[in-house]
Amino acid sequence: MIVFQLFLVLVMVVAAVAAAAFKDLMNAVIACALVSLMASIIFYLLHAPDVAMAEASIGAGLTTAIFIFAINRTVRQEENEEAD
Amino acid sequence: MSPILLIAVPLGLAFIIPLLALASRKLPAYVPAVGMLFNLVVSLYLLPSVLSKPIVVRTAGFAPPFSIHLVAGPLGILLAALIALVGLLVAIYATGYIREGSVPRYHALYLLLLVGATGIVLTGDLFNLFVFFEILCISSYALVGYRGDKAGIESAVKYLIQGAIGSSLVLVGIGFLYGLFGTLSMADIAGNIHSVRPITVFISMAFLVTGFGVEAAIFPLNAWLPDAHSSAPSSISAILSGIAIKAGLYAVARVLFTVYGAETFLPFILVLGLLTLLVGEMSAFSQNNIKRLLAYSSMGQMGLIVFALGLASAASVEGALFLVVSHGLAKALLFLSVGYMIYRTGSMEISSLHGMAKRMPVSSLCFAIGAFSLVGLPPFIGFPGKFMVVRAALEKGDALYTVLVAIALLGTVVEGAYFFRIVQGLYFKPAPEGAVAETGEGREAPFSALLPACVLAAAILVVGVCPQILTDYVGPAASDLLDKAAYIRHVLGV
Amino acid sequence: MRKLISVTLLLVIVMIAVFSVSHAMFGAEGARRTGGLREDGVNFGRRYNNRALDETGAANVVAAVVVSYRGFDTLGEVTVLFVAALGLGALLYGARREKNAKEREPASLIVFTGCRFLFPLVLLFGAYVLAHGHVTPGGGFQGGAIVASGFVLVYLGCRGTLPAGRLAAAESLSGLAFVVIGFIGLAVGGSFLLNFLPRGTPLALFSAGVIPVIYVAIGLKVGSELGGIIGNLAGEVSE
Amino acid sequence: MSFLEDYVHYGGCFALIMVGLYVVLVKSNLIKVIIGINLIDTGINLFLISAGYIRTGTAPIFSGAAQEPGKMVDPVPQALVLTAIVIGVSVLALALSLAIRLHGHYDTLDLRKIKELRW
Repeated sequence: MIVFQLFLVLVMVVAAVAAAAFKDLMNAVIACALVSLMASIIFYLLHAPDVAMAEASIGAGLTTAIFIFAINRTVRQEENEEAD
Repeated sequence: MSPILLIAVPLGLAFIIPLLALASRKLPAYVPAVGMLFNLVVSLYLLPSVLSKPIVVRTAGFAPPFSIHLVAGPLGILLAALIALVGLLVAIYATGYIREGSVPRYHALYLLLLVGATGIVLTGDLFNLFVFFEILCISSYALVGYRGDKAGIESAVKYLIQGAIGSSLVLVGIGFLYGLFGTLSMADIAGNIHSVRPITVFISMAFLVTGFGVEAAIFPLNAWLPDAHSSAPSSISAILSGIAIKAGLYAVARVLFTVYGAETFLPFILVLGLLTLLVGEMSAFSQNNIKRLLAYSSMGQMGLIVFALGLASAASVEGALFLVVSHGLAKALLFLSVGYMIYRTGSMEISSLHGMAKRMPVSSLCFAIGAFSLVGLPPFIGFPGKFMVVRAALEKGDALYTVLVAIALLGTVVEGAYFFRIVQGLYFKPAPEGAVAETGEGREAPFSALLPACVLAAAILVVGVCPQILTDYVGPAASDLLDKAAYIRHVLGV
Repeated sequence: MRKLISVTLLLVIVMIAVFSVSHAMFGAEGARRTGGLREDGVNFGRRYNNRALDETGAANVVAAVVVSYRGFDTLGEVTVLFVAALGLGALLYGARREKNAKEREPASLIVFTGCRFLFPLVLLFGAYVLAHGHVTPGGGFQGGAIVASGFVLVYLGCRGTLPAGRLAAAESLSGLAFVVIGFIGLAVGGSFLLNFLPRGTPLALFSAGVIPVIYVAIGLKVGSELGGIIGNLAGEVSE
Repeated sequence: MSFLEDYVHYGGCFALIMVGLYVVLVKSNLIKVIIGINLIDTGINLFLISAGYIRTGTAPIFSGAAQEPGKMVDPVPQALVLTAIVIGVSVLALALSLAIRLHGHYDTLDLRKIKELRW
């Protein structure tokens, strides 16, 4: 059980770092959805089924859709960072 | 007459606005005025009865602290009345001023902003405070960008990013508090606050004060303020400067004084207030854009109010509350009267306002009254407030406080300098070339704009001449904020 | 430089946070182990778990907390979503036309048919979730979000548009229903959002008094608002 | 092992909040910043739920068979998080609509290039 939880947390954190690192915003958004999905499973394991449902439908589902619509109407690539 | 009507009725009216918009284009514009008129009447009716004992309102039929409760004390009802008064006048102003964009949505958002502010000052539950805070913040992000021009959108983005981080910090603070105490009622937390190590409590306090401080524009957290207040439509600038930052400050003060009773933390607040004051006034002095100048001046005034709160004696808090009212009225008046000047000239440069007194005499007079009141000249409402703060600082009897209040007065001198410069420009400088020649430019603002401005100016004069009207209520309100034991006793009924 | 400052700042915050979580009495787990301070009379969670079934009749304690004990929060929170939907509409008001100019290619027949087949089922599932919030996990927000994801399906698959007028009407009416239920409570028992209907037997669909009614109103409101938000962002709402 | 079980969630949520804050502070693309805000929100939600968690507990739902109310996890943080999730989505949607308008004005989402007003 603890191993499973540890695994979920690790995946979540790695996905978050990936969301921060990706230059392609679409990839970053998908990584973000993965974070929400992992969070939702963790919520379920923490005995919060209501929150797990809400996070899965709103966090992982609708948020991603909203992001994708917005990216469609703007730009997809993050600009390169200059050294500062 | 339950104080919950102050929140629920305008909320219901705001929900109706989209339906009304389907039926008629003109009708939604009058809904905020109706709602705020209702609030003004109810809060003035409640004000005398809460002076002796606050009304604690339970929701869902469970006794506090086990459900959300409102605490309608003198402070809350006084601020609710202020919000309703300024909100009513600005709503009347906006019926004529807002023409472009999605007008019904503007009015619904505006009403909800005021609902959020009213909820903040009335609630007795920490998480409920957060929810109303979010209503206030989110509607102001949207309203700042309402016109959709470059500056508006950009400052709304800035405001949103900083505000979102601020509310995240608030939520973390609430999480820490709930983890420690297992309760969310402010009175309940306040009663148990000494049962855990001070350092643990301090951490949650740091989160909460930083988070609410973003909205209150206390010194290091105020980067958004000049942009947001200057880029918004003038009616919204009036509400943001007059009401929204006061609501943020109320949240900070309530958390500091009532929940934590943080006496040791107060000198820090004092210094922060002084810094805010100096930064605000100095930046205002060097501005050429009239709305940015007014925004920075708001920052300076907030600094003075925070300074007075930091002194934390009964007299100084009374002075601070007096300043809250006076600044709310005066700054709303300034933004309202300047709104149509900008609209007519199409420029926010101070130089374009020169000679305005000939073209728009009533607006200019109102501007002058507001400016003199902010500076603190005697017959206006700003004077008693500043006088009370200075007297309270001197009463402390410490040389240090005397020096600090002298620095604060220096800020006032700077403020006087730039306001006199503008008023002099309005009255004694010739109008810029070609301004008068254009057709229709010399017109005075319409009646829907002059009426609120004149009412505000009259209120400033009347309360300035006989401040007793206000001081009767400010005293109990100050003790409502300072007397933690009485607050807990009233809410929990022990 | 900016990175360095940020990282140092973040590390400091982490230290502070870890320090305060490691407090022996932190959280419900800490409370369980140390006892003390949080008897039934002090701690929210324990009291609600003990008495929610008797006081509200809802088998799902979270639903009882969301709708009854902290119902005022929920009203505020529905308002936040309302504010966001309004603000989004106001902000995108001028910008709506530009991207609509270029026609999108229609979806393939399979996607189109699939969406038309799935859409009613998604709505039905959403309705089920939002109506059973007081006995099983779920409720207004979750059900509303599922309904809204049905709208996403329509935008993506069927290339359909939703009439803004009807969405706005649904939003307004469900919001009003919430407030009116609150006022009925105020009129009947002197307390806003009072549970004035009979509690019924726990675990039945028609139990817990006013909770399922409010949850249906919340579900409709959340669904129509999220649907409107998505439509506005996708540029698919017809005015 | 018990230590790990107690603190693994707290570790995860603080890591999320830190990554999110880092993104908000360092990145200059507006949509990236909004992603950061979203990560912070998720982290905070996890933090709140962890605060109400009891290791030997059950979900706070009565289902048929008699359950001990004393063993249930704390329902209040769950209610708070339901509210917080919806608030997070609201802020996010508004931020994205602002991003769309900003892109319409400047044709870029790079905040460093948008200097009409001073930052």
